[in-house]
Amino acid sequence: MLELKNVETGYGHIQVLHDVNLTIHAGEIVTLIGANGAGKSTTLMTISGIVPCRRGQILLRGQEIQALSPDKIVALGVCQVPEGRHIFADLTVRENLDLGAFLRTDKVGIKQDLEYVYSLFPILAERRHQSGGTLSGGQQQMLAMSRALMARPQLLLLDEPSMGLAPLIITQIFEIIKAINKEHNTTIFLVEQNAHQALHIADRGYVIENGRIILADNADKLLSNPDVQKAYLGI
Amino acid sequence: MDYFIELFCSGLTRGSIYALIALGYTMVYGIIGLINFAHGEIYMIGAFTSFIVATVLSIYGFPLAAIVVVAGVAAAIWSSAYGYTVEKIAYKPLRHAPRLAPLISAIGMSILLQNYVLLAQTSDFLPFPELIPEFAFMEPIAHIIGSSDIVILLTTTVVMLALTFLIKFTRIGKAMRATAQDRTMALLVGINVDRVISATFIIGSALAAIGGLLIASHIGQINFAIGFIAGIKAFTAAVLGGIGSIPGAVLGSLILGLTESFATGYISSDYEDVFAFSLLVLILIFKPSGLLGKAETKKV
Amino acid sequence: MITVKEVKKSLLVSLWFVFLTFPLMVIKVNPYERTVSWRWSNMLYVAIGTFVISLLAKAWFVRKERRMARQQDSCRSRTPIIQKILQRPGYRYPLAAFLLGAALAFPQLFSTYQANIMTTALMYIVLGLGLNIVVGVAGLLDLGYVAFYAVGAYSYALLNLHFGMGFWTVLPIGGLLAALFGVLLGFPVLRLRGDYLAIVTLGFGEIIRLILENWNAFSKGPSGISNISRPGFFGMEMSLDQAMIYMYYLMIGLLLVTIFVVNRLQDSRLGRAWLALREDEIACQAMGIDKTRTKLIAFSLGAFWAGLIGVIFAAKTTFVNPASFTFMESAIILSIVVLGGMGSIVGVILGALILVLLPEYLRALSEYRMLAFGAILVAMMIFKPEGLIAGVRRVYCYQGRKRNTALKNDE
Amino acid sequence: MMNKLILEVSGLTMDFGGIRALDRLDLDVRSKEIVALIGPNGAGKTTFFNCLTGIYLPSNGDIRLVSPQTGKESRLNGLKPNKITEKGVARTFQNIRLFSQMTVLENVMIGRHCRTSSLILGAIFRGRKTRKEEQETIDKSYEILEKVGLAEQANEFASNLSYGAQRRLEIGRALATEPFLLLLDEPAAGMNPQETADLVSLILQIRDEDHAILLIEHDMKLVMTLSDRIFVMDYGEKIAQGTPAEIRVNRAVIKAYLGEDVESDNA
Amino acid sequence: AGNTIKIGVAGAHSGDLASYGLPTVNAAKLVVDELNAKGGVNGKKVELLIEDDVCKPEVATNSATKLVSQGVDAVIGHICSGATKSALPIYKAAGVILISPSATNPELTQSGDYPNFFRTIASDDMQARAEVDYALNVLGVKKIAVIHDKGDYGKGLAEFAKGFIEKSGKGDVVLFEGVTPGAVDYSAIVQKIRQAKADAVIFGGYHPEASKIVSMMRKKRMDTVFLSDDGVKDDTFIKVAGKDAEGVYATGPKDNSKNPVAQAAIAAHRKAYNSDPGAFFESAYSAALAIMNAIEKADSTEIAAVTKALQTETVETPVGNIHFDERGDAVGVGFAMYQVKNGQYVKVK
Ligand SMILES: Nc1ncnc2c1ncn2[C@@H]1O[C@H](COP(=O)(O)OP(=O)(O)OP(=O)(O)O)[C@@H](O)[C@H]1O
Ligand SMILES: Nc1ncnc2c1ncn2[C@@H]1O[C@H](COP(=O)(O)OP(=O)(O)OP(=O)(O)O)[C@@H](O)[C@H]1O
Ligand SMILES: [Mg+2]
Ligand SMILES: [Mg+2]
Repeated sequence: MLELKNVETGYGHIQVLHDVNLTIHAGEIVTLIGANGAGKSTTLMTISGIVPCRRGQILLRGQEIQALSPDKIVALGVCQVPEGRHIFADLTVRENLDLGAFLRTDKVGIKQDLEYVYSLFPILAERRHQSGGTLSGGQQQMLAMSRALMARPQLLLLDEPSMGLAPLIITQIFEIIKAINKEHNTTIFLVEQNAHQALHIADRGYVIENGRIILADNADKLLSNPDVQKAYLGI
Repeated sequence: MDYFIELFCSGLTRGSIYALIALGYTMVYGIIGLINFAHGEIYMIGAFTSFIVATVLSIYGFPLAAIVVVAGVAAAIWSSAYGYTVEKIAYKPLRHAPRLAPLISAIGMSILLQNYVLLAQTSDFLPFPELIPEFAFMEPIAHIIGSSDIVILLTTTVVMLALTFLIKFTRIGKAMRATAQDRTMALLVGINVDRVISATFIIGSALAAIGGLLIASHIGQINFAIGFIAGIKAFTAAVLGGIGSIPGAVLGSLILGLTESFATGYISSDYEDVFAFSLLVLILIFKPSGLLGKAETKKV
Repeated sequence: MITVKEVKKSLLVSLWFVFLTFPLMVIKVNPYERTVSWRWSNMLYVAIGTFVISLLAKAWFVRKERRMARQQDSCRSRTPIIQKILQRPGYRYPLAAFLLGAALAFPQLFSTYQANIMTTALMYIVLGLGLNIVVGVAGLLDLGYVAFYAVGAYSYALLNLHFGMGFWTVLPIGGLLAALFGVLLGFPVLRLRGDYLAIVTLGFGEIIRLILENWNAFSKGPSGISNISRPGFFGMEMSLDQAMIYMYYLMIGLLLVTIFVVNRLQDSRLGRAWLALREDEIACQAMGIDKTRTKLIAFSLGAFWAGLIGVIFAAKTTFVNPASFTFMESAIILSIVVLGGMGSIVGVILGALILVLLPEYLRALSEYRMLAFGAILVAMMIFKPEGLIAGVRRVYCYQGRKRNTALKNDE
Repeated sequence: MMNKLILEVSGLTMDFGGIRALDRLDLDVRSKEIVALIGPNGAGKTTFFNCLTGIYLPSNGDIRLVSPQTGKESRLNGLKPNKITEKGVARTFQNIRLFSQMTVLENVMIGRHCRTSSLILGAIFRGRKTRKEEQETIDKSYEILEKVGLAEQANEFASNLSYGAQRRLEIGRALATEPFLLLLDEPAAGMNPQETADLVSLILQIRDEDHAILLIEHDMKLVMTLSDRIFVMDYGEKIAQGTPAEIRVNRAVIKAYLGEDVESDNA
Repeated sequence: AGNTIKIGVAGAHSGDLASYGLPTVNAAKLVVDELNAKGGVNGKKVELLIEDDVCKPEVATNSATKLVSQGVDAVIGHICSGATKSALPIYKAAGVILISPSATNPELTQSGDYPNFFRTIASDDMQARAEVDYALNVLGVKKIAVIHDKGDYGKGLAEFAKGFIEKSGKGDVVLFEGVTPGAVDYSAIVQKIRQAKADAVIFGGYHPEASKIVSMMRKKRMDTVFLSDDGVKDDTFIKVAGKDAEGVYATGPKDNSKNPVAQAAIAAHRKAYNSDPGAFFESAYSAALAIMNAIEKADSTEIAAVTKALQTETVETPVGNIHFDERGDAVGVGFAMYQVKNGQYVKVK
């Protein structure tokens, strides 16, 4: 589905990603783990076209997308829940959700999906007229997730979806991720600090360090890899 | 009482004039957070373009109705084109620059455009053709309100309603609000931010052009420097109403216009601007985000 | 290095400008005689001019990108040469000494006229440094700075007129009065956020000017106050030339004091608080910084300098009227700060020299002067958005640690 | 061991329009104690911090602070944030709010602001007192940086730090204000296990230096190992209170917050 | 000094007031070219040094210093009163005579502060006097609204007019106010004029505001008499205000169209620049003639000698046969009242 070939990016004078190669097959859950500042978020932003790709290729279903503008990439079915949630603070919850479906035109489908996300997170239905900026951190995370789902993505990029959430909700979020993957057959690329749980639900995983992919393997193999255990699982 | 009504009407006219310009300010500010000092110049260019087109057409003997329509459309087209170009040249490259850089670039643009029109045309005042005729049925109240005042009032009302509808309910309106809030996220939900910003400039500039045409024909003369004062006043009005808010811009403009009118009528025109600016200071002290502006969401 | 694609693009740009400038550049109507003249030749000039400019701009951006790429490969961030020089004490002091020497010798080397122009430039430098405290360091966008300048100028003009008070007496009074005005205005409005503050200060600037213009009994209105005395020097009689040169040295002196003070302020507890306030007010408050008070200090300090220069302005022109204190003046001073590089003293000095001397030397362009000025302002911002010189962050050294390590070694 | 009471909150209520974010909340903190505040997302924990530090004005209720050194008692309601900090309460933020364009050291030096006093004249003339004060500020700030493990990066821009380091810097900056009560809002969010472990020892060290700590956190492992007492909130109300052992088995807490399998997941 | 006589020409040559300053440059060039063609003054060539002051006081001091440092012998200019006031002390200290074609502020001559100042235009108070006399004595109006544009020139004039009306006892000032130049709409002030039931408006200021106010008054169906000054006695006013301009009175320099010197000067301008001369051309031409004549008669550029020559030697100029009184005002120039009739200013009795 998605393939990164020798991708290099950076900000200004700093190069962040070095020669990154990644493959994600349709229907998979793939996770990317790594320390703070390793370049995980940057990888996602590069895929979405926000951070320009300096060298290398990004292929979506075989089509080169690294030169496309972000809105074109979204139109191809790649959605992201960015780090820091990026809620439209002055818009209501409902309006935030509508914006998620910005590129869609099927009114019926949008309505169905709205019901769907409200059923996933009832608190959002309750707060639909509250402005997004005043939600609590966890509520915002739910809203950000829902907004991405409203676009019916084929490839969903999740940047630390469990950050700042209560334990109960974390469990729930990971279940929802699994559910989306199963029910809607959405391919998921998951960036997580919570490596433990991420690897539990993922099919495969990559480990990134200082902007370089240093490990790539099946999720359960990574779970039992002693280096990974030591560095990312706290065992 | 008559005197009061007279002053009220002239205040309304003045306020509506400000409103047409203030709307453009507010839209641009709302979306890229920039005080677009060149907006007054866009309005001036609108007035000039309509002056040129109207005069040419009247020289070639076109009927008045055709002149009004063509001049209006031409003014809107060219003003929008200028607005679009100014954004591309002076603001777009500065999207990621420090906050004040675009402000200075806007001031530079304002100086540049003024002098461009001065050199391309003339420094003299020019008589603007009377495009809005005095209607016969208005004769009994002509001393209170003229037909151009009525046209200005109507236009402002219609424009405000249309704009509010556009922002609240249309796709592009939603895209504008999203872009205003968080540009990165707007990109991530698939909004073409560049196009939305351009659209904002185009709409705002077209409004300014319509304002230019109406005001110039109301006052009867134009020159290259008319944009500056009108621009400052309109901006004040936009802030008064709560910058970023469409109804706020109109409300602020009307209040400003009425204040100036009553201050002139009952106190002294020497200090009309002092009253206007003092009112601004007072209102902002008690409502720091303007009359209809959203209070800053302070979630920590 | 210029490809066909770029040429094509430039062609499109030039076509667009032909369209854009068509009504204003090509048509000229004479509404009195009812004639229209079509100036087609202008169209050609526009086409050629924009084509060339567009190509040049493209080339510049291409070069910039290449340079960035190259630097990235070498993995080294590049500091401008001036900055490098400034950071090295070995160069810094000789350079400063040289500049000071040149400044002192200037009136001897050039005509009084040149010295006079330089005095104006020096005044703007100090104004810029004053506003820099407010805008550059504390991050308060003040569009009505000229109001305080007017307060200073008029306090000297009026005190001199009515009470015959001398320059040296009024100099501090003017500064303090302006600072007082700063406090009076700042107190209610400083809690406004960014651009609201900007418009309120702009309004305040206009209010001051309008009052000066309309209140004849107080300020003599638009006709202004003339025959203001020039500064004295221990009662010495001076010819005009001497007076001007004296003025020049006085400004040099004031500039040195200003640089010294501003530099120290920036490097102090207060300066740090200003910088922090510029970034995050809530975090600042949580760190125990009194937001209002700290802002007020910045605001009134900026006003103080404007007041000082106001007094000097009145003494230099010997005439003041409200027309000298328009919004444009505030805009120019603000441009000096932003253009030079916010928060940087050297930047402000460069910015002021450019913006004040530029119009003087653009005189050759006669009627195109202001057009060029506007264009240069835009171009400088596009090509150097952070300003000419960015502020340099001081590196603090830690004495305690050396002591600690020394102790450890002893043990 | 019954330490001195330093913070006593009673009946604290906070309304936002129609939403009641805090509902008659009672809470107390004693000196040298680590107290955790937990609860589902949107329970009102951050709002509680904001009321405590003067960023929000509570609609109702009482916040009383007693200084352990002087024993002086004061009411915090309605005080400005900076006054509260001066009284000895410092905080970190859930969304990092560092001065990102300033250096690491300067960030900490800002924290010293309320414990120093030089003003304009001091800055200009730089008398002996000012110089001494300034040097002290630098030295103390360095000490704090060493404590939080950032001395090496002292002259880097705060924005160039890694996420975990930024969190630690926030704590350091708060410590610089010499608080006796430190409020930490999700200090471990976004940290990996290694960094979390470092954080735990840092917090313990701070506690041992006579600071009381009030902590919001979703990382149960950290909460359970660190805290002396735990308060649990839901919908603005306190639903439970007790030692970690008590909370772990509290039915209401498990239902509202922990979920059944908390042990296994946060292994 | 040296073999040439250096004459400075200072005024607004760029910016929005350029149209008032540039005609002076043309006038000076014409006079000097003609002189030089005839062999100069007392055998010395005359050289012009032209400086732009954009009508700003602070810039004017710079241009003045520049001229002085270049060693000028006399200066024609400055154009605006404010700029003139700030520049005068510099010329005074350098012993340079200034002769202005357009600075009308009364203080310049009446205060006695500027012995080196002369002008070929009547001062504002004379003009105000003419307006008031005409309104009270010829038109016989009683209630007068005095309006101005808050500017140096307009407000000064308005204040004199107000003073004269009050002193005369023949009429009342029912309104005295300033309008903001460039405002988008003047209906409020016009309503106020109506409310004050004024028979006449005396306006001090320039033509753009005058035409806006007149048009607005006519739009509001008011036929109040409108009197103004030489800032309005400009054909542009009639062109811009159109039919609303009919009947408006304005004072202006005495009609010189029959004066052969004026005719020759205008003809020379047409020949040289292929266009009609602009504002203050005639008084600038006169100023140039007067100063050159004085230097020639004094056979020196010493200030005392030239001053004496200016005061004693009468010279034929486009504005009449003039010399200067001891304060510096030209004797022999005067004002006349004009009225717009059929789209043209016509002198009235
Ligand atoms: N906008 C930016 N400008 C400059 N540098 C940046 C920017 N964003 C990130 N960086 C740098 O790029 C590097 C990688 O950052 P990135 O955010 O991708 O890390 P991450 O793996 O997502 O870390 P985290 O777990 O903290 O989210 C870091 O060194 C960071 O400092
Ligand atoms: N300024 C505000 N205006 C309106 N509602 C607010 C505001 N601040 C907070 N709230 C509401 O108060 C409630 C509590 O929010 P708070 O941020 O305190 O939650 P929290 O317990 O910190 O949650 P989390 O663990 O997710 O950070 C939420 O429902 C939120 O929407
Ligand atoms: Mg990240
Ligand atoms: Mg929270």
